[in-house]
Amino acid sequence: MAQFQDLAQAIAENIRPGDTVALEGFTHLIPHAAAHELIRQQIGDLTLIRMTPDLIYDQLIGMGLVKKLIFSYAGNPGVGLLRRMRDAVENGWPRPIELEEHSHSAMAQAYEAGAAGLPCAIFRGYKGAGLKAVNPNIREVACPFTGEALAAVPALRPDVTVIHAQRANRRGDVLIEGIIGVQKEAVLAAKRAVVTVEEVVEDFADLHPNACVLPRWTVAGIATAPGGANPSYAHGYYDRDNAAYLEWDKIAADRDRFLAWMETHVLKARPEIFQDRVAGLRRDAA
Amino acid sequence: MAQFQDLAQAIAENIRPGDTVALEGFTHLIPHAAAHELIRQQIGDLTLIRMTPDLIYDQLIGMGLVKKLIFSYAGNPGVGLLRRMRDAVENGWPRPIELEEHSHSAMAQAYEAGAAGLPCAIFRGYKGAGLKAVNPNIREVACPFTGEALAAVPALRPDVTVIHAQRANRRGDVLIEGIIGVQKEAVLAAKRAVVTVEEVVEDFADLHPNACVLPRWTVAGIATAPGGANPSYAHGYYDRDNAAYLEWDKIAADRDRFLAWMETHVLKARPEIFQDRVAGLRRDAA
Amino acid sequence: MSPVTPTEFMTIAAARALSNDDVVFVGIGAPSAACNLARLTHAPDITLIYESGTIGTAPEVLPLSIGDGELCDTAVTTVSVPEMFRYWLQGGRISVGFLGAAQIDRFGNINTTVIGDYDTPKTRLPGGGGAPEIATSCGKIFITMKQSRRGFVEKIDFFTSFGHGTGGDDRARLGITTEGPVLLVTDLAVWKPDPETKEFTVVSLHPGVTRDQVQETCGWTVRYAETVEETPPPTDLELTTLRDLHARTHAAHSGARPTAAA
Amino acid sequence: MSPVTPTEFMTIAAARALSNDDVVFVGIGAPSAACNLARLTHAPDITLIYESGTIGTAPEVLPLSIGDGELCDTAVTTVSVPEMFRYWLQGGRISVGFLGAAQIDRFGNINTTVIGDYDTPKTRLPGGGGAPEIATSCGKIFITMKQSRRGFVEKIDFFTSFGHGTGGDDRARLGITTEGPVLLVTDLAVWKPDPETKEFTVVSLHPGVTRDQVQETCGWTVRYAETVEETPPPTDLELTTLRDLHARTHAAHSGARPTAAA
Repeated sequence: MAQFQDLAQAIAENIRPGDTVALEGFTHLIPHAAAHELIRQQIGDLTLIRMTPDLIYDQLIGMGLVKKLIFSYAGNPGVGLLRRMRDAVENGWPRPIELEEHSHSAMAQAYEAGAAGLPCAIFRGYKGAGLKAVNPNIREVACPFTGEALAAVPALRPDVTVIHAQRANRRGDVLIEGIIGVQKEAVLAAKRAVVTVEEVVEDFADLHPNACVLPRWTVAGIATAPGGANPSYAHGYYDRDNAAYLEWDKIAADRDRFLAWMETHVLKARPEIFQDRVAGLRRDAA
Repeated sequence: MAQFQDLAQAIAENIRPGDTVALEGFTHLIPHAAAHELIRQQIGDLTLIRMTPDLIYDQLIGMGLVKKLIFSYAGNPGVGLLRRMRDAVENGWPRPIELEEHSHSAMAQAYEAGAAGLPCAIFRGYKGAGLKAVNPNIREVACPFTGEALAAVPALRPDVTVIHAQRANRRGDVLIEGIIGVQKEAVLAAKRAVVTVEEVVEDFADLHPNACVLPRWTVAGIATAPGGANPSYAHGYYDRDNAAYLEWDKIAADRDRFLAWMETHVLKARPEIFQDRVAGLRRDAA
Repeated sequence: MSPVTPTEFMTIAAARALSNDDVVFVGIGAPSAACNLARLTHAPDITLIYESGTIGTAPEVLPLSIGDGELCDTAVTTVSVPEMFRYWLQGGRISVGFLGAAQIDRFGNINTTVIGDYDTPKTRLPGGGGAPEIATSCGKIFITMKQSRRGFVEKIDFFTSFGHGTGGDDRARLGITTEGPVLLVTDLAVWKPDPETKEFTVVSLHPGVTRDQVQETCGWTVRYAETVEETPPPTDLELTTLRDLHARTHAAHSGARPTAAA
Repeated sequence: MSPVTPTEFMTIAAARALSNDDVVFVGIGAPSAACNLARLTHAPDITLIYESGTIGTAPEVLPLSIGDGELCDTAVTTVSVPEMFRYWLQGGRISVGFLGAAQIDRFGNINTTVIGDYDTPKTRLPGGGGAPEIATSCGKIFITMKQSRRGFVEKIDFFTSFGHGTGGDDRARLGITTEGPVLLVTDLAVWKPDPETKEFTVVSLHPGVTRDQVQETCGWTVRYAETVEETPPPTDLELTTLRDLHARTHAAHSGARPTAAA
């Protein structure tokens, strides 16, 4: 049952060293504030899962907290490569990292299978693809009716899923809207879920009946973190900070510059700074 | 690409004798007007698919148009049995009917597999259940990671799916809201889809971004049929006519009474009568 | 107040077994009266899920079908039916599944499919609907049903859904990890499975009910728990709440407009 | 107007291959400029789908990522990512998939995974994202990419997504029923697969481009179709529309507020 907590407490109580953690968000609603709190608490030896590991995973990897990454596209979307991840893969800095690589379709369906309580996802995919040769977690199953060979991957079942959402109501139900990505599946597939929200409201009056709502009993901890998705965005609250994504390419290009940035903007910072960062990105800010 | 047609034309152009047809709707938005048009056009030898065959399938079966039924719960919801279907199964009147029976979970996942372009659905189900012994389309697959035996059923791929929806816009996109059932899956799993709607509006301005919308290129024919779900209901338009469901139990109890009712209310009727039937059931009618 | 009817007693006794933290799957034909009575009395925060996709619903009147409009109007959210069966039921998110039956045996196996042979049935019943997977995916199963020789049988005609099979560890041997039927509430008694054999045994008799009455309405030789108690009678609050609920429901379904309609 | 750049030429030539009835899957790194140019010129009813779940989107500026807010704001509907990959891509609802590449071979096989060995790569690239299934599930595949010896290689380092394999009926032999790569538009030429061998052959050269230039920027021996035409130059409308789109995009992404923001 959802507990309202502050962010530090929600992270400390739910994520332990060595856990398998999914901080999800498909471009939209990426839980930056929660990831930074995870870095401040130096919770390490993590296996991270995410379809599109971008800046926050680059940061977690660059800070040496990640043992293994399960992913399908590791890039700074629309900008280029993830330079801290590259450094870990190519040079083992600051530590070597194990990779389990899939396609988007496989990851999406593996989260779906996790949410659906299944041990594996079965789908039409990976035909002629090279990943089959390098990832032993890609196997085949024959359709018992047609004989067709279908691809199979294990269901994703994180210990903890962390997401950012627009809002919770006072009972603890959570609303996600706009580009909803795989967040519902990632939460339902996980043993525990931590949610940061832009705000807590009295109720969800007049909400569309089919909007994406996670009932309070699917969530462990809820922390209010206004602006907590920045430089990603929260539909209806503030825009994506595209300039920050372009800037990250330069910051991450150099180990020292990266470490200095992390020291200033993460290690010595507090969750409250996110609110200031998005002030100029709100639609009503002009 | 969606064509706006009148109901008779939409049915005549899309449904042929011998087709496999799903007229879907889970209690809500059941396409009664379309089913009655199908009966008037006497399109027979049909294989009907539906999770919850209720009044309209009782009527189609009682009129002798159905060769086979694929289903998971054949009842008058909250009232009792389907007496015309019982008569066909128990006494072969007006013709014998072949049954392929599943659980709800199997049917829902089989539609889902159809929409997802897969040959079969694989799920955790039917453990200890008797249907496995009487339905050769229930098989098993071993998870290639855990070895667990999972149930498998063939994907449902109707020739035609028929649904009733709240509205279309002028481009032909279709909106379904409230209890959305398996309609999206049934439409995407089908070769062709016919949709009846309460009304056609200019556009879907201010619609919630995650509402259930079928883009115009997933639908073959759209016909306006106000009240077309009655005695089922259309969320936001009119209520369920529970009294009519209770009444059906009496009508269907007797072959002659059934035939007389069909003659008056279906064979000699026109789609326009549905609008009158729901007049007293609209929320603003009081 | 008029005397408590056996059906009222059954509904109230079943409602008491539900708690505030339960997430209950209310399948077709299941006693949604009991679930909603619990919500309106001792378990206001209970989560009721109908297989039509409505999660956390709180109807003012009892739905006639499992997909009445008010279930959606009052729900926390309404999802598609495939999602309901995949993420919520199969995903293991439901603590209690409620089932009814046409036939039941001493091990809580249930038949709602056919009376007689499957291919040439004496009576074709509606079928299982959600029951086969409700019976195996929910944390535990509650069953409510009126006792009769026709319904409480030595051997059911069809295994629509699996209870405890032939007893003992039959569920575990099929790879089922959930508890299965843990409670059977009838118009005469409350039954629970024996911890070892898993056969349903009477743990309490409703006030005034005799052991003879229980046996006369049951097709197998009834066993009793070591201590058999008297089921506590309904409180005034329980009975008034249930009767008000039924009165509102009757008015709504007979064609009168729901009072909550705006 | 300033002269057409090679990149502009490539985008415009690719846009022309799209039609009003197409349903296009615009994957990560794919030329959404070409797709949106088609929409803003000759194919106003084209359906653009981004893998973030936005169906039928019509952005005013080009998204930086595949999940920018404007894609959702202007979409017919926005679905979850699992639904996008299951119902829409795998379900066979997409007519054209658009892919880019770090490396490509003569049969349209693509690498965006690693340069060098997979386990000890010289360069770790982002990976395939949606590409492995885009390549096999969409009706046909269009590829746009600038020519270079580094990118147009005899042998790709990793098979991120399958094109025509080693040519001929390789796709069919793997059970793939879709057409695969049917068009490759570069900054120098338009290529289409030979009907028999499936090797990409040049069917038209952009104005002023020589065969030597094409060969110098390609790691295999270039083959030409029997008739090689000159790619028709951009029209004023195409060029103006593309440049306006880029200007709006640049202004929005450099920190200025989107003009459409209300």
